[in-house]
Amino acid sequence: MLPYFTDIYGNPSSVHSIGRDAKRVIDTERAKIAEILGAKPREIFFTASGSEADNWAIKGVAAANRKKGNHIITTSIEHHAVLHTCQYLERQGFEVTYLPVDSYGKVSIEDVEKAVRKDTILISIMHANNEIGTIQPIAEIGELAKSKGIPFHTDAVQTTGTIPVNVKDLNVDMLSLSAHKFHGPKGIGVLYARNGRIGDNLIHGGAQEANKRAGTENIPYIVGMSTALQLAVENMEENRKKVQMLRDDIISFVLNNIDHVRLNGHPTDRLPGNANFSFNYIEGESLLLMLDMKGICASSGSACTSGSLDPSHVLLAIGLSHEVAHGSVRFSLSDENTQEDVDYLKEALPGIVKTLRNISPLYNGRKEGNNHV
Amino acid sequence: MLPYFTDIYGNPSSVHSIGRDAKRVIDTERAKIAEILGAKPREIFFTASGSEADNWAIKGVAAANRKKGNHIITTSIEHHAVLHTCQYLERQGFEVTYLPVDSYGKVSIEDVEKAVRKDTILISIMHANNEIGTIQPIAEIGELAKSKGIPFHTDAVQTTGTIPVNVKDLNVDMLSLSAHKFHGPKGIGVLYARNGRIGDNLIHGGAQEANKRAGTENIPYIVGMSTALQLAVENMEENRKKVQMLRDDIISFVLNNIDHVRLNGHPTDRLPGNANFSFNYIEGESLLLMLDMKGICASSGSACTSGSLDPSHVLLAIGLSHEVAHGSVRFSLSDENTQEDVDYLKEALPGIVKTLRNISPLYNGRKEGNNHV
Amino acid sequence: MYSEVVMDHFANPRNVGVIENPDGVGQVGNAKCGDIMKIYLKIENETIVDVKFQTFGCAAAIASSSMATEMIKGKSVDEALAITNKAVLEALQGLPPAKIHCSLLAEEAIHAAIMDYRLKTGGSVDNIRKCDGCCNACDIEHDHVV
Amino acid sequence: MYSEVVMDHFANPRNVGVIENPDGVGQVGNAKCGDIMKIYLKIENETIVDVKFQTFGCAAAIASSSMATEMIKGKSVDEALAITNKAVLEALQGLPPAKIHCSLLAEEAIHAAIMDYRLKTGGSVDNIRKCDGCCNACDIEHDHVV
Ligand SMILES: Cc1ncc(COP(=O)(O)O)c(C=O)c1O
Ligand SMILES: Cc1ncc(COP(=O)(O)O)c(C=O)c1O
Repeated sequence: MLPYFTDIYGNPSSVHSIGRDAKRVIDTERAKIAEILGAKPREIFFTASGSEADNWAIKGVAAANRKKGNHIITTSIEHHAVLHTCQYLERQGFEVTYLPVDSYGKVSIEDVEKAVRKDTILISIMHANNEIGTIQPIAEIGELAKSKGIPFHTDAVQTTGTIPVNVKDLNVDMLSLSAHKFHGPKGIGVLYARNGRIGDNLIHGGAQEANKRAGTENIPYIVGMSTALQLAVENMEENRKKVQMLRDDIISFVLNNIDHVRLNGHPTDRLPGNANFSFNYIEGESLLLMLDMKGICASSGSACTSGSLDPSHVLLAIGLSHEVAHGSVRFSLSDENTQEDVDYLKEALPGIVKTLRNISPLYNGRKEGNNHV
Repeated sequence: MLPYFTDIYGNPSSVHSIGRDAKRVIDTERAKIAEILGAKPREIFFTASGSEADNWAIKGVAAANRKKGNHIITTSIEHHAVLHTCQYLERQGFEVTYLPVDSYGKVSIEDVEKAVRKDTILISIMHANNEIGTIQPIAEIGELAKSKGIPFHTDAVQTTGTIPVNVKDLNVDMLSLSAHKFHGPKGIGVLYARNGRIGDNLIHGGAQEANKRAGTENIPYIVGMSTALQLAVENMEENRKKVQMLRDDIISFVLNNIDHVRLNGHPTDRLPGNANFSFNYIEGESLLLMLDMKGICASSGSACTSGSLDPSHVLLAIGLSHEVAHGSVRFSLSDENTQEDVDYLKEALPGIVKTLRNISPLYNGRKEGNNHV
Repeated sequence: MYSEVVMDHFANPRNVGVIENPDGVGQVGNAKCGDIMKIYLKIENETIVDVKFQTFGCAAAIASSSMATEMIKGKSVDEALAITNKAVLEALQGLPPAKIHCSLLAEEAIHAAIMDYRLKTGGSVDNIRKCDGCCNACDIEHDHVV
Repeated sequence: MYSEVVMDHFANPRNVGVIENPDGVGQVGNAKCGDIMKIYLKIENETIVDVKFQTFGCAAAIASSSMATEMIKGKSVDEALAITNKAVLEALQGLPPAKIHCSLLAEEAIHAAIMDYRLKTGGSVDNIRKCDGCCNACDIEHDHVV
């Protein structure tokens, strides 16, 4: 029972001994995460989310390079954390090129190269898409960016902990990740920045994170994220194989047993746990809710936009019509799923699709030869 | 054991049932916090820190009002989360007036009024200072701001949970708070905004927090913060009395038993747990470390700047010379401190001060009539 | 998110189907908006003796169709025209703000089906709305309760 | 943050005090910088037979003074001049980056005290630095190891 006359008990930025212990914990976890990513500890910056990391990377470079140029290259299928940030910057006078993708959701390197201008200050392209799972050729784009001398950021929120993510192999200058995607806590993330070089701060204030990101550190979540990442990486190969097998089982079942259905995303370059389908003639939310009533949780659109009524920008970008996009549902498998889960889904899904199609005037219209889709 | 084919298990923004439960938890806690602050639920926005809340309030208003005006009023004793944000905005072309304070650390309302210009878009003045504890006349400044039609933000990180903080009584349009100052978790805070009106987003992306602050919600910390605030408010009067008594015991002991010492901050309008002294002729970090070696944790400067060698901007702003500022130490008491703690401090402090003064050439210089201070 | 009544009408929708040779049929909405509602009426002596619907849309759209068809079954045509989306909303114990347009869609589908009936039978179409019910698709200022 | 050696020399500083009628005395730094170091020398036959110091400053400054005075005690004046801040740093098992200037301060204080001795005794001042050791206060480019 010793007296602590301080409101900064355990505040890692303070000089006293408890603060120093806290700082040591942070540094240890920072080093562990760095090693997993192929980075140096001083290149790892803790944030409170993947969204914050994306915003910081993009707005930071934009604000710091305004005089040098005002052109940013990204894609039309980024997560809203990137897309809405870029749209905001457009309102602030920046110019943004949103690269198209092919019907599998892939960006072409030629398109990236053609989009580069003298005043391009940043390229930001996601590693894998959260809705359709398509994995982009990040290493090749990174090489191109390097040859042009343009900083390259990737949103690796969907891939970190799931498939190998090494900043050197990927040729990236900045990379965002979020702990809750690999069973870590919700509310913590990382921005990796080569040589610790980011643009302007997003959050100014105290000297935390090498003066680059103010705010008292969230040590429990830093430890939680680091531990979760460690575990995810240790079991990555095993989990990847298992999850991919379950995913492929769902995909081949759906494609072989349900009519008028489309697999969205790339057939092979896709996240191991992602299966995204468009069921023609029915609407996704209804399908979701019927699955939910059977205890099966899936998602339509992306989690963040499910409050909205517009169909997913990603599905529109791969060329789906509005009506087909509306009928899309994503099954995201993790290592916690089992063959039993998959069998249960295979049991339930055809009947639900049939029920909803029976209610649908589009499906019946189709049968009458009056095809709306 | 039901199958969840989704990576958004429990993601409160999603439509399925688990997501809905999570959303309900957030809304419940939001309403509880709102009630305590005298606000409406839709005026409460969760952030990952007090720093983020400060940055968001100030940068948001600045970015959104660039065309209307570019003048901001704040004080010279703000926390770095406000000060460094304002300095950043100056580099971006904004003009900032840093109001002086008197020797007690008080801002004068006349100074605020004189600083107001046609193009003033924001006034940001902290409720109580984190180093010297001085409480500002926020309600009066708020009235002035209202009469001039200028949005008024206060950093209430130090006061929330410690003394009454009611947004209506304080006449503020925006208010920042941080959970760890009232025994809540580190890494969660709130920005209050009257009628939900903030300037531009700081973190763009998903639709969380009414589309105003993207990032998957940190539910455990939201619940932790709400519970901690509830407890702090329930016990506020009792704790305030107890803590204030301990503080006053330390203050009168130090002033009566140690020579060449000064109490920093206002004698009465100060945080109940703040006791900040300048011990002439010695240096604060040494004093801190000697206290630490006896198991007493205190702080010098502010926690965030203790990595730096410059003396606190707050102590310089109240008129201390660099040398006296260097010899300042803060004791921050909470309801967890006891009379025993205080007695232990009273036992240890005079000897430590004496030891360090004996090593000091300034103290000996003084005795020889060669007074450096 | 949804009331128990909505969930019941979504999970067990009443009056799903098609009426062969209907006296009136109306379709509103479009697939781009994410909602299509089609209503079939069997009318005898100005009384709605049978009604069926088909809906492409979210749970709120399906439940609104089901509830609205229940509400007009056995009513006179004029009584049916007097049923507003507000009444449907109330019967459903409310809908989330983003879904209120679905109740409007149900009102519009009824009006469209009755319009078809009136045009076929030469009756007055004065008290029938002509909006297609897709909120994003039309620029008409609505005086509905939304 | 600090090595055990630093903590030991801070908690139990060697050679604290004043030498009456010293052969050399030097003071560097200033209170504005947060560090002042004053060193007193007793010198016999070019040998430092006694040394005392007084320091206003952080733990690193106090430990650096203590260590530096230990290192020059019993040494010849020229040997003392050859002791750089790097040697002090090493003896202390390092200092945090922000505190390295404290070891420099110790080197400078020794130089200043020896300068005083040389000026009093008419010796050469060629190999003595004249920096006051306060890093923010002078614009000299240092070739010290920092
Ligand atoms: C007055 C004041 N404002 C802002 C902050 C920053 O809070 P946080 O550490 O939650 O970012 C602090 C805490 O250190 C503070 O005392
Ligand atoms: C690709 C991608 N980027 C960014 C995010 C945002 O992450 P967070 O919720 O941690 O802000 C997500 C998660 O929803 C994502 O899938």
